[in-house]
Amino acid sequence: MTILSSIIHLFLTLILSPLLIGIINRTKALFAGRKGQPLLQPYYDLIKLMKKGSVYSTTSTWVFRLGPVMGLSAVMISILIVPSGGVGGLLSFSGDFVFMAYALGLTRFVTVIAAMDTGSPFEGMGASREVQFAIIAEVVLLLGLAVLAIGTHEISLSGIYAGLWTKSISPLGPVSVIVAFAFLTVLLTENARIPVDDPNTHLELTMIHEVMVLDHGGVDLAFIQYGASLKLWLFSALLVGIAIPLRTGLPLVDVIVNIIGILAIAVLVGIIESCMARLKLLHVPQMLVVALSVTVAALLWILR
Amino acid sequence: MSIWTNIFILGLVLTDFRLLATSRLATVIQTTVFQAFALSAFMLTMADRPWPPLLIFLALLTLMVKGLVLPWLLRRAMRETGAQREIEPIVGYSASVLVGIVLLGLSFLIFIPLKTSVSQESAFLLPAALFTTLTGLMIIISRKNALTQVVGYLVMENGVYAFGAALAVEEPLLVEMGVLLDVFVAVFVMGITVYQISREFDNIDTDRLSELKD
Amino acid sequence: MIMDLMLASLAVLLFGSAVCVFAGGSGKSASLMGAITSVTGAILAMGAAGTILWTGKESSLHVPWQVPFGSFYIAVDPLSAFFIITISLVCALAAIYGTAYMDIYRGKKNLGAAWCFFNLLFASMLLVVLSRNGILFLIAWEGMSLSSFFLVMFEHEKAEVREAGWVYLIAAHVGQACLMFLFILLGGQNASLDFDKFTTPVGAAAALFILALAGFGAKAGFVPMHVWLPDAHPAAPSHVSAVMSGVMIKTGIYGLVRIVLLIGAPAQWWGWTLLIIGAVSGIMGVLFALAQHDIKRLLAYHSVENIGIICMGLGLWLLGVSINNPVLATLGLMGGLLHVLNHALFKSLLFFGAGSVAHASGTRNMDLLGGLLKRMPQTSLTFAIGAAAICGLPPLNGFISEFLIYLGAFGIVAKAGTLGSPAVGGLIAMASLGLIGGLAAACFAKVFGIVFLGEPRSENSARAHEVPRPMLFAMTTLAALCIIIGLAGPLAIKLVTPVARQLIGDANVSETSAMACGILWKISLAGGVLIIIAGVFWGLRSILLARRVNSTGPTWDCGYLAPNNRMQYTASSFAWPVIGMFQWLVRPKLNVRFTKGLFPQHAEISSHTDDIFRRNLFAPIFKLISELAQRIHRLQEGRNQLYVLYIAITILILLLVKVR
Amino acid sequence: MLISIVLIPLALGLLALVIHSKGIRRGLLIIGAISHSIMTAVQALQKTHTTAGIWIGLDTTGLLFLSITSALFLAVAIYTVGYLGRDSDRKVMDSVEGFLFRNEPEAVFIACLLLFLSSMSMVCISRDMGLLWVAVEATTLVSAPLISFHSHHRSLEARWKYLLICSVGIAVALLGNYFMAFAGHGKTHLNLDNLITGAASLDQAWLKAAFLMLLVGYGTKMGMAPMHTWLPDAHSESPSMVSALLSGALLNCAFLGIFRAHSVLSAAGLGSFSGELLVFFGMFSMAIAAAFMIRQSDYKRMLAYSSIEHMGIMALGLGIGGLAGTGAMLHAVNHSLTKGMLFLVSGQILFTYGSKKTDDVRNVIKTTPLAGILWLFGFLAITGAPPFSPFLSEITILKGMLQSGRWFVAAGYLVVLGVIFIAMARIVIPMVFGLPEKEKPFDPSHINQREPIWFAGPAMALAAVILVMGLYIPGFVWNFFGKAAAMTGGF
Repeated sequence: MTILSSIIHLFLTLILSPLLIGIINRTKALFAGRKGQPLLQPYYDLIKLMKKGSVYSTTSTWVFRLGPVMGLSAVMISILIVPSGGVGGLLSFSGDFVFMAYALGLTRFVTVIAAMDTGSPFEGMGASREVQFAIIAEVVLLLGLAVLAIGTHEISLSGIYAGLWTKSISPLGPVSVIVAFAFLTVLLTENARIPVDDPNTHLELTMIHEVMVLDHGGVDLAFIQYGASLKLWLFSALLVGIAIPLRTGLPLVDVIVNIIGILAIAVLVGIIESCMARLKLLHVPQMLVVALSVTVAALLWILR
Repeated sequence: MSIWTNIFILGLVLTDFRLLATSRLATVIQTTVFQAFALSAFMLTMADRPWPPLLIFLALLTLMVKGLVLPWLLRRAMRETGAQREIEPIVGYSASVLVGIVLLGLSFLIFIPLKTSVSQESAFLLPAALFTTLTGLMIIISRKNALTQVVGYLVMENGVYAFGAALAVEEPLLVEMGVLLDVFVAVFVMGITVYQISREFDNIDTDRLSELKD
Repeated sequence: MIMDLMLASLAVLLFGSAVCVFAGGSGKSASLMGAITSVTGAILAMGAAGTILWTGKESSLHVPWQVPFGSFYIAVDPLSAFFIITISLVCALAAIYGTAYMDIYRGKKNLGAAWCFFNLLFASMLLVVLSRNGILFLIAWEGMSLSSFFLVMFEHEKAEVREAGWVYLIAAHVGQACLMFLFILLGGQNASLDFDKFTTPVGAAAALFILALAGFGAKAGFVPMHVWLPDAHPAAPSHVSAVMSGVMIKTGIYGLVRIVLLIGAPAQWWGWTLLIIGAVSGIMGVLFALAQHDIKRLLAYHSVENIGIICMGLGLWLLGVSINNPVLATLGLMGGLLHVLNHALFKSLLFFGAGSVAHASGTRNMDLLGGLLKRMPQTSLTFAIGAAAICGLPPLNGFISEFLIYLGAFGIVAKAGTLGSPAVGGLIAMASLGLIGGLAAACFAKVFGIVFLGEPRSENSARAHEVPRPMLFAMTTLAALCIIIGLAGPLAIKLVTPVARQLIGDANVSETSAMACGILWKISLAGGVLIIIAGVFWGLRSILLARRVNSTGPTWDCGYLAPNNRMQYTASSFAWPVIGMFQWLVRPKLNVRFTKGLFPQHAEISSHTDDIFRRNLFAPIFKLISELAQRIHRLQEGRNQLYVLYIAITILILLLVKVR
Repeated sequence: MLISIVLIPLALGLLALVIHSKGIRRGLLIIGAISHSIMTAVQALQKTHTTAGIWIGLDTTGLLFLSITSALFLAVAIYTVGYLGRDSDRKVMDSVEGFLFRNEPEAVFIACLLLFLSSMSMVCISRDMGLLWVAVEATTLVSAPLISFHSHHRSLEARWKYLLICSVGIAVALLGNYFMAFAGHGKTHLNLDNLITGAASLDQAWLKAAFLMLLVGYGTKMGMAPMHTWLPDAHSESPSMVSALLSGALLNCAFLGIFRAHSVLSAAGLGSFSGELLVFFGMFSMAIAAAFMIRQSDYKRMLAYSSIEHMGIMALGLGIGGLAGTGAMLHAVNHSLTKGMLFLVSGQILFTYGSKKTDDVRNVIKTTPLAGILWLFGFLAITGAPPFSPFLSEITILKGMLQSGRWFVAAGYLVVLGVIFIAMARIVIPMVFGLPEKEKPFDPSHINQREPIWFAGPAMALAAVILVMGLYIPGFVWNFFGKAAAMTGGF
């Protein structure tokens, strides 16, 4: 039953993840008083992109072509690990979140070098910023998971999330709130959302993620965008697991609750994007350091 | 006997002060002759009569080497190098005498813990000998004329020899004579060196001899 | 049998070094002889060591040797065997690489001497891990230092090389002095300095540990004793850099482990010390690496980083042993040791790559390179694998060893505890590893992106060409090994399990090892799946593109019409934001000349990062000592009078004070 | 006959003064060296040690120092013959200031060398403190002319300083002898065996005073700080082979004097008193030497300060005693041979580059490869790097220290050794490697010529010995050192 739920969850993840982007855009449109694009627009985009041919820079090499493929594959591997609330991921072992973090690191690495393969100064700039922010975000993620590990005495992601309801961390306790905040920060950073990055900006000099994929087109871009939506789903799932620690014991119910939660996170992101302006680039590290500090505070709290 | 010993020892101390106080090279050399006399005299005064012939021989030898040959050598060197007077000394003459007094005091101080059965004749012998040694060092330290420094060495050697003289009765005399020979050769070699220096530098001011340094 | 093989290996190497001296100063024969003997020696040594690791037994040889306190006492146990394999593997490949690499120096340099020292370096490293006698160890240790010193001085006409050699020699010797002290303390009242006769004097364990830390740390490159490393490693020819960075500094790790074993039961603070040193070395190493412009210097700093990671693993080991937590101990030790092997593999691969780049382009300054991937495809591919491996990215070998350390750290963290408990140690290890991982990824994105991708930034890289076959062979082999270990983690664990069994000596090792194996199988599975998914997507992409119009054109220039190669992002600009975040630690210097006037002629900006430990710690100490010495020099001011005064004062003082 | 070991060089030396033929004179030098070596070997092979009355005799310690002297002299003699053949009579250009000077007469030089050997042998075989003193003084007097063989104002200055300071020192040592006589109430002969067997009856206060004076006196000659001041000047200005002898043989002789005094005090139960003083002065010498080696601009002076350092090490080892004492004896051998080789090499470098300034010397490894390699190896050896023999002696001394629980002394010893290594590396490495930094006109004919065999032979022989001794010290040799370090008078 559990495994079946896991498979269902995986299946739903693969299908539903582009929807998150749609929801975010719709929410933003709502806030802006526009009608906005269809909820399924990201799917249309993906299909359209798949049908396109390619234009490659003469500077670029196999690195540029391999980047999106590897990036997407690594995200997919990470998805296998992520639990859905109390329902474990398909792949689960002690320390699996380290593997997940590093697989995401692989995604970032190949995206960055693919960007640098074009020789474009703008893409180099974006790559530079991407790695800069990721450095702290990764530590925040790991420390946040350490807090949860301490609380649950588990060292696999599925174990941790399964244990969140029954074990010592009370869902309303200060620690989980802090970790949730930290994870939200990581989510916004890793997925290039406002206030870290504005996916809709039109000035290359201010972009981070978007500028890295300036030269990508066609099926490559489709891979990248699909990968991005999966990554958003992944972080949302991590967040929801803490924020809604509902463990009914009925795996399917858990999965569904969790998915609803993830969609709610998308709305939340949309609201944040509507309410906040993008931070100055120089201030992004400060925000991350704040997240890091509160995580360390949470650690101290729990270690006491 | 004891009186005579003390008189000669006092003479030794007084000559030391004279050495410290004088600026003329000729006077300095002359004073060493007095020292040689004092040395060989109290060497005899300390032994019981009749004096052993070997001791007499040693006393005479001392007088000859330290009182005759070496002064002659030094005077000769003085003439050759044309250095009559001490150049501006590093420590002035009156200051030297004052330092001398301090050194004399220290010499007495040093021998407080050192008691000996030898030469009980004079409580002054050992401090005086040490004082002479220190005077020699003082002369080397405070004077700039290379020849004066050689004399300083000789004086120092006299002081050391005075200790030996105190022991001369028992110590194998052969070594005493070896010592004497060595002093003679040392002064001789130094004299040659001073002579060569005066040829090379046209004078024997040791300020010129301070090129090698770090 | 085992010892016969080892002796044969040493003999072949020494014979090789002797032959090389006489094989003609410039000829190909020196290279050939040197490489053949190195490879033969390596095969013999690996055969012996492999048997030991397989059987888990120990083999030794004790021959009396007429030297005070000395004996020719060598032995191979699993710990030695593991290091022998690492050393031999890298040295053999370096020798093969060197045959082609040294060609450019033919006729200009005495290659015979270089190969002689290379073989000596190899032999002395083997002897270091073999020897079980203090004197023999010290001689081997010095042989290692000196032969590598001569290799560092290979291009001694360059001033910076001479400076590097000097600093290296000093560091080596300071370490050696600590080791002398250490061994003799351990020797106690014994007439022999054989390891098995060592006893820890009562109450001296702490001093011994600190001495070992200083002595071996200077070789391994623990911060702040790493200052020689970023100078010396780049100065040597690249295959030597690979050996130095890949395995020679690991002898420091070996020594530390060996001595800790000999001292006896570790105290808890030893583990903490190693952990903190490891964390600091790791973070500082990678930060400084990020700030470098010279590719080999950058790699050298990465060695400091990786030594830090290894050191953290060892720290967890000692912590685990001292709190009687065999799981933590085993995982820390296995992770640390496996990282020794892994780092040896990818670091020598990267140094080979850097050497090839320098060989092909004539420069090591990354801001002058670019676009090499098209000109040196195979080098680039292997370099990319090495770069990903050193960042610890799955599914490559770097991840496996770092993962073991993570696993140990998280294991102890999840056990919870209070502040000051070992859980904090786990947290430190974990957080530092995370930070190091991110920084390393940034750094290698920079190296690979700037050097191999984009367009050439200067004539040097535009003219570059692929390197000769022996060099490619060495690099490809290493890259393949990186992938194999990455995908077959459980097999790699088998290499270090006998060592862990020897060191921790507990049935728990097998249990933990089996547990780790199980997890690593899943990681291998994930890695395999990753590759399969990637294959599927690549296929999908090919199918989709096959039916479409595929064209090429210039890079999208965002509307600017006259881009040129010099407008590409540079290594310095890529790294600057990260460096900026940590400038309170790294203290980079920015040299800016802004434009002036209505018609600006010239503007420039450049960055430069000194090693702060060198600048703010060692340089002031050296200056202080030097100034003090200059002051003392005045004592010898030339006048005899003063000199005699010294004598007189000495006499007076002694007589007045000492006669009582 | 034991005394022949003194008399034959003496006779040959006097003969050299009167012989006119250059060839025969130089032959005399070689004959002297070889015959001395043979006689020493014969003495060494005799199972029973010789005594000849109360004055002379050869104990293990004496034999050790005699052997060192003999071996080094042989190497130096061969070098000297070649050296004199190269520039004995021609006018030589001074390397520092560029004026021409003439060397002193070769006859005097060779005679003094042989007399020097004779007097040093006398030091080694004397069994009487008085005779020992006479012999040490004699070494000063006959070696003085050697220092100013290159007869110019700097060498004269060095000779003057050497003479004056050493004479003062020796006078102080004489004082020490007399004090020792006083300790025996004026009734004990200063014969060593007498002193040691009757040590219990000696007056302790006087004995202490005697030791102080002997320490200062022979310490001056040995180059112990702060009485070392003559040493760098004399070593840097004298011809290289003379420096080698001064450093490798003469300093040892003075050390032997201190050793004898120390053994008397040990026998009298004052071993810790004299030992502590030796430790203090040893450390002090090492520290002072280290300070002067930092940024030393003259490489011969650097070697001279290194000698001071090593004398300090030997004093330290002797002071600690036990195993460290054995180490000190071993170190005497190692230091002499290594330093002798280094001075010979420095002579070759000086000849090639015409400068004693380290800054003028670059890339020796290319210009004169053998000298370059030996210079580098010598540097490593003298700073105690394995596998050269000084390493073994230094580590023996260290072990001796730690076995007697002197942790802080050991730590200080290692720190100073470290500083010295750094300082010397700073000087030696740029000399051996690299390219000339500034153009200095020097005689191009000197460059790229093959190193002459009379240089290569002795230097390489010495290097081979220190390498072999670094890897192999047979048990009986080791016992020999242990015996030599014994405080019992050595028989």
